[in-house]
Amino acid sequence: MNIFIRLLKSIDRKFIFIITFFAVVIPMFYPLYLPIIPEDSVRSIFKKIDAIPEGSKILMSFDYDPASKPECHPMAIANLRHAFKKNLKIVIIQLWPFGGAMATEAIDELKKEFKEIYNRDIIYGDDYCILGYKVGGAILIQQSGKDFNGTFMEDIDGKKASEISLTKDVKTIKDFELVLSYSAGDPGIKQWVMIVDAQYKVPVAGGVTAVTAPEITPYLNSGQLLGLMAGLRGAADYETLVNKKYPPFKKYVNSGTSGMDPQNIVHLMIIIFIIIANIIYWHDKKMGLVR
Amino acid sequence: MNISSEIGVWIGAVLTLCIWSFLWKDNFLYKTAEAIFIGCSAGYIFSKLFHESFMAVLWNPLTEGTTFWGVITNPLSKGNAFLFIPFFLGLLMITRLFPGIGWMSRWPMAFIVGLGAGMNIFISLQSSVVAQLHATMLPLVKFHGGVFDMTAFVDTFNNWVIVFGTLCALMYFFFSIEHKGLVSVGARMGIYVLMISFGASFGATVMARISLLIGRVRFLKEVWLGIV
Amino acid sequence: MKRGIPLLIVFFTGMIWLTQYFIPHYPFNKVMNLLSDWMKIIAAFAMVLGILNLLRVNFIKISRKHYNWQYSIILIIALLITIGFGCIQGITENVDTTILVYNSKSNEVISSSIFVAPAIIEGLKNFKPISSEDVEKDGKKETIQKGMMDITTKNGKVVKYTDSNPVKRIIVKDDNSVIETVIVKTGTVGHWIYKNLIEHLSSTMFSLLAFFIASAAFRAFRAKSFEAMLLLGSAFIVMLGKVPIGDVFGKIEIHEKIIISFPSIQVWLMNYVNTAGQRAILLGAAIGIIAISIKIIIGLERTYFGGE
Amino acid sequence: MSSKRLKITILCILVMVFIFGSMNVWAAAEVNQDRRGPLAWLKNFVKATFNTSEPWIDWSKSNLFVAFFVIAFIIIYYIFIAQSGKDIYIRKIAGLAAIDDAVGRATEMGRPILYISGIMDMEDIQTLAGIGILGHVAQKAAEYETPIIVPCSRSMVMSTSQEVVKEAFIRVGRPDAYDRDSVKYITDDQFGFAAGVDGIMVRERPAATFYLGTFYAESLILAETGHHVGAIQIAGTAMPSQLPFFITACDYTLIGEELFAASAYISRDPQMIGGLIGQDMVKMLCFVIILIGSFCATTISVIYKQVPSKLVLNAYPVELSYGSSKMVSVTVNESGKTFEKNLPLKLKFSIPEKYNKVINLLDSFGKKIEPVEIKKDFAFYNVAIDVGKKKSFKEILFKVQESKVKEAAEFDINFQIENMDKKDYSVALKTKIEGGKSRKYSYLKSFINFFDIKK
Repeated sequence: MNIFIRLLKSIDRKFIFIITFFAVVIPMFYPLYLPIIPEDSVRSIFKKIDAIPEGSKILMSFDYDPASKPECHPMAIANLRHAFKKNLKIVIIQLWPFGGAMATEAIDELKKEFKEIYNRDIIYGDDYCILGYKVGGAILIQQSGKDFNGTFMEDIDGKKASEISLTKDVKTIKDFELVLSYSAGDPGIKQWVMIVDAQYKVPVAGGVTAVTAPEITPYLNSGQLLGLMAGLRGAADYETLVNKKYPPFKKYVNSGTSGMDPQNIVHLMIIIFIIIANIIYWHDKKMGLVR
Repeated sequence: MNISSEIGVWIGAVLTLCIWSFLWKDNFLYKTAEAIFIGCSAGYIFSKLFHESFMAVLWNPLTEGTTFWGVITNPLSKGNAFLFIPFFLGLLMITRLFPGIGWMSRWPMAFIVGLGAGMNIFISLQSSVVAQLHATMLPLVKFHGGVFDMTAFVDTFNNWVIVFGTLCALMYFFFSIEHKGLVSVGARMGIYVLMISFGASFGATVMARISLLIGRVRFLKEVWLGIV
Repeated sequence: MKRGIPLLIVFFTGMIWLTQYFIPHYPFNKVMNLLSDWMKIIAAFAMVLGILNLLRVNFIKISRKHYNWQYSIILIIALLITIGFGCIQGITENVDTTILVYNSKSNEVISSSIFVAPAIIEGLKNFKPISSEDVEKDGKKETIQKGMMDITTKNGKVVKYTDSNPVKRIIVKDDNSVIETVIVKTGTVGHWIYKNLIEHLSSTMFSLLAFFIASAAFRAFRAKSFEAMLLLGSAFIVMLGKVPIGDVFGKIEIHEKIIISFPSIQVWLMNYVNTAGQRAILLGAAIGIIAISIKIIIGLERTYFGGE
Repeated sequence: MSSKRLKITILCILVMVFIFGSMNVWAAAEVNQDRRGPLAWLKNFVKATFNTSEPWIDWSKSNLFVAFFVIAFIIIYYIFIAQSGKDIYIRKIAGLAAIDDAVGRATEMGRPILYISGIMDMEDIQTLAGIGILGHVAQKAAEYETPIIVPCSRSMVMSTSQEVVKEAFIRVGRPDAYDRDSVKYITDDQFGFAAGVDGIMVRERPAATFYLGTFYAESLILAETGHHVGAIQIAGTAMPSQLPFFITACDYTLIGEELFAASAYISRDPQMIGGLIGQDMVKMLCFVIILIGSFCATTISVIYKQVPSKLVLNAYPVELSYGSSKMVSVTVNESGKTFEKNLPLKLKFSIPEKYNKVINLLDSFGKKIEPVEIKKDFAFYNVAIDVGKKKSFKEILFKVQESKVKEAAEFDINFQIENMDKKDYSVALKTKIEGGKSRKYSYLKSFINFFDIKK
């Protein structure tokens, strides 16, 4: 017992630093995939996408830019994986200038994955299309409720939306089964909820950065928002759900899950250290070393 | 593995390692990085102030389209002669360097402090006093759909925590009232509320801090070493 | 003169700032910008004192060969280089976007222009418009689009868009002509120093907190008293509740609204107890700040004089 | 040049600058930039001063105005009361008692003291509080002949700190012992400063460190390094986000307001003590206001337990509990910028039919609006508002006769906005809701609403 305590007492800060460092670095090279139990708000998005019949259209709005990419990108990739696997037709719009660039980047990655796993090509115009950026925010959403193709007229290559096979028969936003928004601020998920869910009764879900999450949670509680992924944790939750149903995706980059590993380990580590510190303290107290 | 060939990335990576070496002990790597850091950042902020404050706000408006002598002799012609006041105050600031007239630097200092006082009053009043008071005025009995059920009970309980938690913690900050009797009990409870709050904040911050470290490791791994 | 005038200045600036809060009418609504500008100017002058002090302290160190004097040389060189380039060149980043059309066989430039014309863009795939504006050109209205594209460097490697990379894309057309978009970021030395030195150093310094927060927890969270126990307990719960591991311990659902699990207790602690504690601190501190500010304006608080 | 002549010269320059400046200042700010000179200036000045379209008083801030005067009165009153010289009780502040011990310990160990008064500039009140305590610590250090190191993050703080430390050395009669370079500027950069101070700490190994002022994320970097070198650490800040780190890593921490009380405590100056009592009285007032406010809210909650607890309007959650009201304003979002604009609008909206029976909708003139059609379960309304022409036109009143509402209700009112000038605007409307019964207990509501800061 005494040796054990003495061993614990010899822990100094350099030891803690080293452990912290490796706790962060090792999972980044060799992901551990520690258990993640997805939150209900994320589960409900998964259930919804899972329940949408094949070939239906969903709308994804990329409302973030490179600055908030670390948080929003993993969520978008996880959702896209699921949606492509389900053979849903995805129409992507952007309320932020760089949203389309982000979407292209995400889909380029997924194209590789699908080719390798399922030998399937994801084709622009058939499986997905990306409509161009327009200034307007909430007013665009408002207009798209009346005339979708009239609002988002062109795709990012300048092709008319009414000529793309995916979007040509979309009349209003009601033709979509679900709206997903990945938002880092305004305009973003808030506007989607306020207009699309309230006015057109199309379910809205999406992901937000950890910082904006408290602002959006009231909509979740009031049921206006179908589901919400908050920060890296939300992405990790969704990735877990996808990987459970479609294991092949496990071997690809799961930024959310791999980001959760160091978090899990360091948090656990700190907790263990706190327990050790208290064992030492109680021992010393019993021995009368501290008053 | 695809090691970066950009010199900027290399410098960034090496400096990152230099700073981390401080965790082991103070060494020449850290000292070098520290010297570079202080020198560059002080120089950068000086340049920033020079361009954004001195040139953009003072010098350019003062001299725009006219000669130096033009400004002196006819300040009303172009530019804003009122800018001579901050210019003058700024020069007074530099009198600190000369022991005899150093006291004159109190004038610009007084200007800054007075402005700060004026600003702080309303910022604090608005967001930290009146708004907080308003947010704390919560009903101590809540109903859910007209009845007092479990949901209403939970809401009520939470409101009690906020209202009385705030009041007790506020009691801890009474300086001129002796902590005796009820005040003593309240202040004690206040300390407990504060301690729980500090613990919670500490715990909540851990995640953000580790994310920072993850960000640095990602930079080294992905950008510098090129391991994706 | 030594004390009277500063007190007057403090009183007037403080009062003017207070008045403009309530009077949105001219001339008071102009005061805010004016005085903020003045403050910036004075701050710029004051910075000279700081730089001179930094130079002085380090020169003394070098000349007297104090312990670690070598690092003072590095510091001074870094400082002077940054100031020199920063003040002469500026510290901003200039972005020029040009389109280059050249023959891929002979490498002969056919034409180059600024990357705004819609006519050229039509031929480009994956062009992501950033903004569009209407411009009148020769009496004709024209929509000009500005945008960005993927980068492909000369050796054919696709480089992802990041802030510090030049953005390019090459498209080979049938007639051997190549259209290349080049967004050239001609950063100044000051900007380069900021991007490659200061930013990395800052975020690394910030990342040290991950280590320190761990060691601080180990050292300080000991149940020495009831208060320490509360501090420790709430930190413990919130730490577990924040990460997925906390879910592993399961949950007890008493009622729809009363769920006992680490994540839910964490949320409750943060939303209610933490709010109460922070609110009291904010209230107390704000009252202290207001009191001191009032004392400063009426001239009772004079610490800023730095002695009598 | 004698100092008197110098003073007069400088004064003359100042007066001249002031005269020149004041003649030009308002003219420069004017719209009419082409015309300069005294006459144009006078014309502009008169025109702008008597411009009647701008209000003279911002009534929306009246609550702040009242609050400011009450607080100012209480504090100044107690400052004057305290001057009468009564002995006043002040409770102990643990961290302050430790200051002297810490300085003493440093002396015993023959190691220096490190003092940081935050990383913000002179306009920050916490910095001033920190500098105030620096005077005391420097004096103690001068008495014990212990070296003191004061790294500063801002030039102005540096130059003031130099004065303060010098003054402290003069006060104890050893001006020769004052080393000007003990107060040094490091860099304005937050983490650059932290790096520099960390370096100083590990090399100079101070026996006592003081962190009193505004700190941000660098708090823990400093405090952990300070602990590592074995210093007694005393911290104090009013930043709620950084207090947890100081509490865990330092030996003593002044929490929030204690930092501001400290200088009064140290100086024992009756005026300062008076100010402290004034602060206590203001806190007492806040205490009472919160109690009264909660009482009002409770009463309203009990009376209105039948009222719909939540009314969702265009998905802005607007709480109807105790009939709180939110003013209507039309905010225009044009190409990313948000501002108020005069915008002719036509508004269409629908509400569920069953609620239509219990809600009276009034337009800005208080006239009742009737639904244009009732289709399926919805009642449709058309309202035209011209926001710009009249100020009173900024609101549409939704009057709720809650006596008929039997159960808690939650429903949407959907807005559709037609732009008459066909431009891309997004319009956000907030809506004022008034309960019929609420008027009866309006004084309860108005007490709470007084503290509502209208944005």
